[in-house]
Formats: sequence, structure tokens, C-alpha cells
Amino acid sequence: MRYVDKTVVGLSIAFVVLLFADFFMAEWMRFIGLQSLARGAVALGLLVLWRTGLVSFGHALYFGIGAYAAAMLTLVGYHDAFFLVLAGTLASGLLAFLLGFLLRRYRAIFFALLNMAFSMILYGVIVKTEELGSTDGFSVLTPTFLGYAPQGEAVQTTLFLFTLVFTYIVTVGVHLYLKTTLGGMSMAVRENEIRVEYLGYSAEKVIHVKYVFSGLVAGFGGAIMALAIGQVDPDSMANWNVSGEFVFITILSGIGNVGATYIGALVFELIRTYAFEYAPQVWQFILGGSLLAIIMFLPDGIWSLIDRLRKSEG
Amino acid sequence: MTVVLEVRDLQKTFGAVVAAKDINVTVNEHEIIGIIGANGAGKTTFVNMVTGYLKPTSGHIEFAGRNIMGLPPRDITNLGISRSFQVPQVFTSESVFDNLQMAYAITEASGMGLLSPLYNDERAARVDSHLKRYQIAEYRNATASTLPQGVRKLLDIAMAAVSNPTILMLDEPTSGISVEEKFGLMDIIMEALRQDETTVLFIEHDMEIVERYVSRVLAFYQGEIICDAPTAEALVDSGVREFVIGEEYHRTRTEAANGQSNGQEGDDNA
Amino acid sequence: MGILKRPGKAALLAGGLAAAVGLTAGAANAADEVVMAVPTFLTGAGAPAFGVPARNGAEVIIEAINKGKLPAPYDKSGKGLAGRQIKAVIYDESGGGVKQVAEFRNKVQKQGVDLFVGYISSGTCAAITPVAEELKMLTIFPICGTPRIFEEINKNPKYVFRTMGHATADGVAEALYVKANMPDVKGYTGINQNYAWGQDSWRDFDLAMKQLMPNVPASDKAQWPKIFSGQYGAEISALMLSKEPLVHSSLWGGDLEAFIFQGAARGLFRKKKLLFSVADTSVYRLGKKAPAGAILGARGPYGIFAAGVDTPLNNWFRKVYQDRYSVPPVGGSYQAAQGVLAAKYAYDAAAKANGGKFPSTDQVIAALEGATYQGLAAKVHMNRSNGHQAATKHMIGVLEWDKEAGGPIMTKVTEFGPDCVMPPPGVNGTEWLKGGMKGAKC
Amino acid sequence: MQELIVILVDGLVFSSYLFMVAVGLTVIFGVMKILNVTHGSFYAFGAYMSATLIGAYYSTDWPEFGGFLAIFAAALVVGVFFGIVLERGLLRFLYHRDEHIIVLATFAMFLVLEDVLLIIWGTDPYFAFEPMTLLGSVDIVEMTFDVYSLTLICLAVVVGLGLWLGLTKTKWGKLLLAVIFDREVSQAMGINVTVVFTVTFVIGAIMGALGGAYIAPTISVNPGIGVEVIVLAFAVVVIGGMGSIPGAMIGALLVGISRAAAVHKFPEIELFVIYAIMAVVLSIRPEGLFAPAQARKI
Repeated sequence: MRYVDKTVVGLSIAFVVLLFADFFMAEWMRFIGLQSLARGAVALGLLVLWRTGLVSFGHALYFGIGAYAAAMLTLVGYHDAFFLVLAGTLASGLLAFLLGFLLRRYRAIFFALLNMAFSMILYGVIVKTEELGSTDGFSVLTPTFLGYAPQGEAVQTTLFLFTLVFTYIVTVGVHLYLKTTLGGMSMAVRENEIRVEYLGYSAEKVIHVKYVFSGLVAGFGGAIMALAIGQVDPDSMANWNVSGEFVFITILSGIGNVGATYIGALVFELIRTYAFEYAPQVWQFILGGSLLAIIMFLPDGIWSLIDRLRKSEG
Repeated sequence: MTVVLEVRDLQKTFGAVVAAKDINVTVNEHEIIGIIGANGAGKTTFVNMVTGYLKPTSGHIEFAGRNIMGLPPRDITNLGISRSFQVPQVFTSESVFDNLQMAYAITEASGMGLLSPLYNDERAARVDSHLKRYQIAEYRNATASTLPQGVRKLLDIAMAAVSNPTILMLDEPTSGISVEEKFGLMDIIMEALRQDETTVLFIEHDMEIVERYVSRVLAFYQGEIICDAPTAEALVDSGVREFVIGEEYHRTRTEAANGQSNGQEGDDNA
Repeated sequence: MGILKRPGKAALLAGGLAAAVGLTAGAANAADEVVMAVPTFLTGAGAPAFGVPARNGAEVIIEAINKGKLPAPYDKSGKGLAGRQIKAVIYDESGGGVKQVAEFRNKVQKQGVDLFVGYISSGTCAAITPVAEELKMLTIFPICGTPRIFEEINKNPKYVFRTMGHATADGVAEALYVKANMPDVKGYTGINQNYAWGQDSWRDFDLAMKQLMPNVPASDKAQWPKIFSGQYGAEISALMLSKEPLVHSSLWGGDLEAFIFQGAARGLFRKKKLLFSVADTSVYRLGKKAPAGAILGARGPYGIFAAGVDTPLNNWFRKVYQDRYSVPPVGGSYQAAQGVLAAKYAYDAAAKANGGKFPSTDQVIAALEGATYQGLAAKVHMNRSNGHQAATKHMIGVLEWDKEAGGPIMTKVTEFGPDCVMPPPGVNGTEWLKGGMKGAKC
Repeated sequence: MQELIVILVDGLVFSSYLFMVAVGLTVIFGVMKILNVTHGSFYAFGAYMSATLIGAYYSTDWPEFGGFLAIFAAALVVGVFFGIVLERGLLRFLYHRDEHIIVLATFAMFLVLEDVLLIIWGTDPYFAFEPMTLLGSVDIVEMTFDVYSLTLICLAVVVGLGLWLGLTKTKWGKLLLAVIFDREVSQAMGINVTVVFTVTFVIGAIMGALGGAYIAPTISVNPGIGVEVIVLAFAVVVIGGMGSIPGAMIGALLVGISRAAAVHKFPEIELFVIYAIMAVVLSIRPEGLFAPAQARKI
């Protein structure tokens, strides 16, 4: 039996559509798209953790590290997007690997809050570092792409292509990974760690692997964000409410499907953009209100709408 | 006869409380051993120590020629000692098939193999034949949380047996099971394990079960083994009669069946 | 983890949604208006001190421009910007630089904004500068102070202007004032918020003092409270125990007000001479609670320093503002208004040069580059950083309570010319300070 | 010597502030296992309400000391109102959900309330310094302190002792402890867990509001004060152990006195003190100083 993975097919179609759309999209939409891809990547990392039963309230830590690592390399003369994003991703992954040894021992709210505590420590370090512009942050120059140095609108178009390709690879990779034994162990750890141990595998190891993984994708998202915006600063990159937004996106998306995180991120950006535009005095009210509405009435996120749609059809 | 497990001078104290004292046991290949004793006598503590869930205060546990004391459960499982639980430890929101598939996958995969797909047809076939041996194939697609207690117990034991362990320790396999079902359940388990030539140690309160399936008995009282002898001998031992069976024998059979939800002994379901 | 039956659909949906929304271009604006985005703090701690006064100041001016009611010298230039009405898009600057960059792009690409007049925080300005240049968007910063904008971030700006002196001028003017009025001062210490702007303020004042009064020692225990901490008990004790008689502070808004309440209750202001670099934002509000005798600066003739400037434009502005908002305009109101006036001046001048036709952005920029125009209470000279950075005169004085008028008043005011406190064109502020402020014309 | 005493007094005042800010958070967490981000809103509403009531009070010619009643009245009004509305109107629908979801719901509610605050009180700051002026100042080791700040120490002690005694010595407290220990068993034993939850949440809300209300006379009541408090309270509670009242007290003392020492000795690192203590405590005892270990050992 030839098994065709429909999520991969769906992601591939979306990838191709967006690839072409890149050249026709309005600039502001491409920019929102870029941010959605970056934030969606972080939410993807949270999804992987969430399937293991863990939620992090501090993933701005890895987002921030990814962003700052990439941005700091531009200060010392590196400008290639491939290198910067790789470096940001790996820097976050490394930190997640190290902190993982401590964090993998904790569950539930303690896990969530320890992450938050560490992200606050990073925030403090950045604010105290005048060389990195303290609270002002600093600008990131336009990256080059293997020697190609785009100008004007081409910067965003190229960056979008670049991000799209890597996001596609990462997302399909995550999806396939979730279907492997190690990926499937998310369920096992969430459901019953004792059984996992007595089947001969370390639940903490499973968690650690997933934690590193979520750190890597969050770092990837951060590095992309730094390049897309051309600016890093601690309040937008490492503060606790940024972590809250990532969890928001994850809840918005639901954890049913890897592709949903990007839809969630897009919806989040759109809510925020339009709230900012049409109700500048009460945009927080609208953002908070939408979040509450989703928690109350759409507990499994946007993905559950699609599930419902399917059920009503079939 | 080959010795597979040797326990010497095992001690476990929780503060001032002595949970296990001077435990010395030698287990031979293919033995079926029953562990009896009143609630709080130290039976589950013994199983917890051997399988690595509790770290003994002192002593020595040798399995297959190496000291396994202080190893975590996963390492001991991988070496060949597996266990089931008084309260079944399964992946409650998954189907019976997915439970066993995961058990097989974890048992079989290691290293890069962990990155191969969870599902493959060969594995599925093994899962299905395992389901048949434990006679729970009809529940294949049922969610674990919806299973009747007996089936859930079987699933728990079936999962423990997936790795084909040298020794399988069963913590009260018949607790919470009605009297009518007990023997049927034990027949299924013992038949499957006999085929695998597994050495079995199981904790049991029902002396009829002990008499029927066990060749040798370890009787626990206040953290100590007060009797280690062939079944027939043990059941007439005066100490055993006074401190273990005495209680048990005065109960009616129904009470014995319903009175197993002991909250004091062990913490394996924490 | 159920196997999903038709997941492709959702992904398609997303792609389609993105593409569909994206392919529709930004909203078109009426041809006869100029869309002016005015980002300013509407929420958070920055709102009362700067954001809302700035918005109010901008609103007063924009309304007058649209009705053609500005007094001289703008009374003959007709309604609007080069004849077109301003459509103001006022929005919140909160949330940090990254979010503001995103919003900037939205406003340009989605809402079709023609120019920006705004931004208060140095951090936002620093973040916006490269994007404004990339998107070729005329952007006037009326308030933010960091010298880095044209010294580091973009040394050759084309689209970005700042219509106010930058923070280096604060430190220089303050040090000059101290030298002139407290020649025997035995030392100085400081209390500044621990964030970029507080750190810069202390550094510039310290550098200027080291040049002007090299024998006066700085404390090595200057205080660095966390921004928005609001609790200064220990800091006040430490300041009172320190031997330095002069305390430099760039606290603003709620932090400043809390510091003043807590300091006044403990007699800090009787014991130490305080020098506040942006306290004018709070003096009217504090009223009698404002510490009389403290030295105040406002980076120019703004707010309370403009109270005595008797020109038709200034008198009109103070009256309209007071009538409308029931409080006198403060520094932020003046500065924002001055930024909008730059647009008024530049559009009108460019239209004139263009034979009366509505000018292109490039023509507006050409008109503003290097220009000198009339602000509310002083001339603004756009003569630094290739004509993109303003220099204005600077004022420092001592705050007192005017019993007769029943309000705060500045006394012992010293004016410093633009070329006295701002580094000469093309010179980096920090290096200028370190090098002994060569070329300053005082 | 003088400096040492001053550090101690400064430290105690700041510790009391921290304790008052954190205690409501820890009470709610201790009983309900909810990390309540809305705590920041309680604080802010408490401060605004206090400033408003104090302002109203002093525009009458009633005796000056009555202004203090306005502070407590403000805390009660805000705490009872928001406590009941939020717990009955929102949280109770979420108890069966993941604890993370509940945190996020309170985060969402916090965002909403931030703007509600702006709608009610606008952006202009409110001052209510009369009670502070009224109490004047006192000299200790030749250093002037304002009496109002010193009363904060008393308030923290009274609140801390009151809660502790209430929890350990009264029947109500014992009920509460039973619920903390096992929600389901308590329910089976006939304890009305619903009422316990509502009352706990209201008490926590009053505590949060009281923090803001009592601080209001010493600060400029501004938009944004709630946000700052969340992180601060969170840090104190994490250091002390989530849900522990003595923990919150020790955490507050540790942070407060260290910070005061830093301000006097190494002002450069002031910002860092709280994070540093948090990092050290977390790496040694990640569950906090006073909380029972929660890490699973398997």
C-alpha cells in the first residue's frame, strides 16, 4: 500500500502557492506573512512540547537568543542570511540543550514558570548591556543571500522566499518526526511516564530532545524575525509578554496539525494589525478579548473548526 | 538450574520506618514465585527496589551476573526485568493497539531507529499476534480508559511482556478482579509467559491462586522475609499461618476479592 | 494523534487566504489629502508624560493648519499642507521597536501614509530610521533624543529628519549651567533609570562635566533604579548619605513624580541640589509639590520655558491648548507641534518652489533640508547631519513657585545658543564631548 | 554602622512592599493552583481606586486621618468586585481545563483590564499624597525616613500574620488546607469547594488591590503600573516557593534586603539583584525555598 501523507501534500501545495504569491503579494501582506512564519515556527516548537504535555511560558528566551545571536553577528561583519539564521538557530538549540538538563525534571506549571524565569534573566542581561543598545536594541542591516545583495522591495521578497523554503523544510521535518517512534513518544510521556520508564526508555530524555528541538525552531523564528524587521530589542524579543503571545498563538492554532501554527500566527497578526488600525486606544482589549473568546468557545483552536467542517461533510 | 537474580542483605528505611530488612532471595530460571504478605509487609517495596523504582538503603542486587542496584527502571528493563502494576499503567487515552504499538516501538527501537516511523506493517503484525495471545484482540481499537478492569490488567501485563523479559514481576495481577474471572485471567497470563519461558514473581493475596500457579513462596512480614519455601511447605509454616494467612483465611472469598485496594503499601502508582 | 483525513485542505485554505488578502493592495486615499501618521504613546507609562501631551500638541496644530488659522508667520500660506488637508492617523507607540517597525510598514504599505510625524522613545526612533529610509518615507522625529540616529544608524539620511536638538545638548547645557552657577560644587552624583536613555543621559552629562569642571569628582555610586520601579526608598537614602551635593537625574513621568513625593517626604530636596533634565513634563501637574530650587532643563524653549515667549504664534498656541485641555502645554506638546510645523513649512515652501503645484516627496525633502523655520517659541535650524538634524537654542533655569500667579515659574534662566550646546555639523557627539567640545560657540 | 542600619530599614520597607505585592498571588496559587496574571490589574485598580477615594475624601472637610479608611475601602471594593466577577464569571468555567490555559485566560483578562483602566481613568496620572504628608517624617540614625513607608512594614506584618493565623488556627483555614491537600477528597467530605475557591480568589484579589491601594499615596498612579508588578510579584513568589505565605515573606526579605544593600554598595547591579537571586534559588531549589518538591523522580 502506498501511503500518501496528506499533511505533507497540503503543506507542499501551500508552499508552492505562497512561493508564487510572493511575487504578487502586497508588501504589507508579505511582511505580515514573514512575521507569521517566524512566530508560527516558535509556536511549532511549543506544539511539539505541548503534545508531550508541557507548556513553556518562556520561549521568548529562545526567540530572543536566536534574534540577538543573528543580529550580533551582523555587528561583527557577517551578513549572509544562511549563516545568520543557522547561527541563531544553533545558539538557541545549544542553550536549550544546556537548560534542558535542569528543566526536563519538571512538569506542569513548574516547567512553564521555570522557563519564564530564565527568559526574564535573559531580559535583564540585555537591558544591562549598553553595548547592545540596552532597551533600545539595535538595527540589523539588510542580509545578503550567498553573495546576492537585494535592494528595495527585493529584500523582503528574497527574505520571504528564503524563510518560506526553510519553514517548509522545518515543518515537514517536524511532521515526519512526529510520526517516528521518538516523535510518537510525546504521547507516551504525556499519558504515562512510569510506563515509558518501564518499557525501557527515559521520559526525561524524550522531553529533553523535544525541548532542544523547540529551542532550535524558536531560535530559527527569532533569527528570521530579526532579519525581517531589521531590528532587535528586548521588549519585543525577550519580555515575558512575548512568551505569552507564543502560547496565545499555540492555543489559537490548536495542536492538531503542524500547519495550523502558521494559520494561527497569521490570524494573530491580522487581529493585532486591524485592532491597532481601527481601535488604537483599545487594541489590548480586542487582543485579550479574542484570546478569551477562543479559550472559551474554541478550546481546541482553529484546527478544530476544520475538523468540524470535515465531520459535517462526512 | 541457573540463578538469574540474587538479592543479598537488602535494606530500605524511610527515616525511622524500616520498609525492608535483611532480604536475601535467590531466583532460578523458569521459576514461578508467589510473594505473599499482609498490606504494608514490604512486598511492593521489594518489587520497587528490584525494578529500580526505589533505591535500597543498602544491600546488593545481582541480575544476570551484574550488580543492578541503583540503576533506573529503564536500564533494568533493558537488562531483562520487567514489571506490571497493581493499578494498570497504560496510555489511557489511546487505543489498545496504539498502546502495544508504542510498547513494541520503544522496546525495539534504539539509536537512529527511534527516528524510523512508528507504524510499520511488520510491527503491526506482531502487535496483533500479541493481542491474540493475551486474548484482548476484540478490544484492539477500544480506548484504554474505557476497558473493563480485567482487560486493562491484561493490557498492562501484555505491555510489560512485550520486551520478552527474563524476569517479569507482577504486582497483584488479580486485584480488583471478580472471583469468577480470576482464574481465567491467570490462565491467560501464565500460558503466555510459559511459552516465553519467562521467570515470574507475582504478588498475590489469594491463597488459592498461589496454590494453583506457584512453585515457591516468599512470605513477607514487617519488611522481612519470614519464609522462603516451596508452596506446600510455606502454606503450612507456622509463621506464615500466624502473620500472613491467618488474616487472609478468616476472610470470605468475596471480601478478599474486594478488599485489595490497599492504600498503604507501596507507591508505585504515585 | 489521529490520522488526519484531509489536512491538505486547511493548508490550502491558509495559502489561499494569505494570497487573497495579500493580493489586494493597500487602501487608497483621497487624492486631495495628505495622510500623516502620528505615532505617540497612548498607553503605558509614557502616555501621560509625553504621549498624550504630544498628541494634544499635534492635534491643535493640525486642526489649525487644516482650517488655515495658524498665526504669523504661517498666516498667509493657506489651508492645509500645500493646499491639501491633513488626515491624521494617530496611533500607539507602545510595545517596543520591533512592533513599531511592523506597524510602520503596515501604515506605509497598507494604509498609504504619506508622512510620519512622531515617535517619542529613542528606541523606537532608532528602530524606525533604517526602515523609513528603506521605504523612502518622509519621517519627522519631533521628540526622541538619542544622537545615534544620525551618528551611527544613518549618517546620510534622506527621508528622516529630527526637528529638535539631540540629547548631547542636554548634557552640555546642564554642565555649562552648573559651571556658571555652582562653580564651587564639590562633586556630583546621579539617579537615572536603568535603560538606554537614562544610561545615555548620565554619560553625556558626566562627559561634559569632566571637560568643563575636570576637578569636580563624580560619584562612583550613581543610582540606577529599574525603569518604572516607582519605589525609591533605598535610592533616596543612598543619595542622602552620599557626600556629593549635586544630583543629576533624567527621571520622567510617573517615576519622576514618585521620586519627588518620596524625596520630598524625607527632605532630600533640602539637602541636595537636584538637576532634572526632563522634569518640565511634570511641573504643572505637581504644582506646589514640585521641588522649588531644583535646576530644570527642557532641551529648548518648550513647555514652562516657553511660558514667557511673547509671539503671536506662541500666545495663540498656549491659549488654544489651555482652553482645550485645561492644562498648559508641556515640552512634549511643543515638540510635537514643532514637528508638524516642519511639515507645514516644508510642504508650503516646496509648493512655492514648484510653481504652486503640490510637491513631490523629494521636493518636500529638498525644502526642509538645511532650512530654518519658525517653531512655536524659537527658530529651528535644520543645519546638522546634512540638514536633517535640527539645532535650537537651549534653556536651563531654576524652578520656583510664583505665589502671585499661583503657579510654577522658571527663574535664573540661561539661554544657550544652538552652536554652543550641539556638536558642529559632521561631528560625533560623544567624541566631541571627549575632545573638549571644540568649535562650540557660546 | 549608620549605613548598615539604613540598609536594613530601606530593605525592610522594600521587602514589605514586595510582600504586599506578592502575597495575593501566592494565596491564590496555593489554594487554586492558578497563576493569576490578573493580579497586576488588581494592583492597578486598587491604586487608582485608592487615589480616587483619597482625592474625594480630602475634598471634604472630614478629619484628616479618615483618609486611611479610603485606602482600605478601595482595596475592599476592588477586591470583592473583581474577585467575584472574575472567579464566577470566567475562571469557574475553566477549572476543568489545563492549568496553562487558565494562566493564559488570566493573561487575556489582564490585557482587557489594562484598557478598561484607561477607559475609566484616562491616561492622566492621579496623585494621593495626603496620607503620606500627614504622617510626616522621623529620624533614625540621623537619617530622615517618612513614617508612611515605615507603616508599610507594620501592614505587611499584620497581613502576613493574619493570613498565617487564619490559615492554621481557624476552622476556615483548616478547610482551606484540606482543599489544598486534596480537592476531590474535600468535596467528598462535604466541603463546599466552590465557596472555598470564590472566597480564596476574593481574598487574593483584595490583597492585590490592597498592595496597590496602600502604595498609591507614595507614587504617581499611572497607566502601566500593573505590568511592572506582575513580574516583581512573580519573582518573589517563585523564589519563596509558589503558594507558600512564609515563602513569600522570606522571598520578599531576601530580595528586599539584597536590593537595598546593592543600592547602597553597588548601585550598578541593582537591576540584576532580583534576577540573580532567582537564578541562584532556581538552580539549587527550582521549586522555590518553601514549596514541597514537585519534580518527578522517575
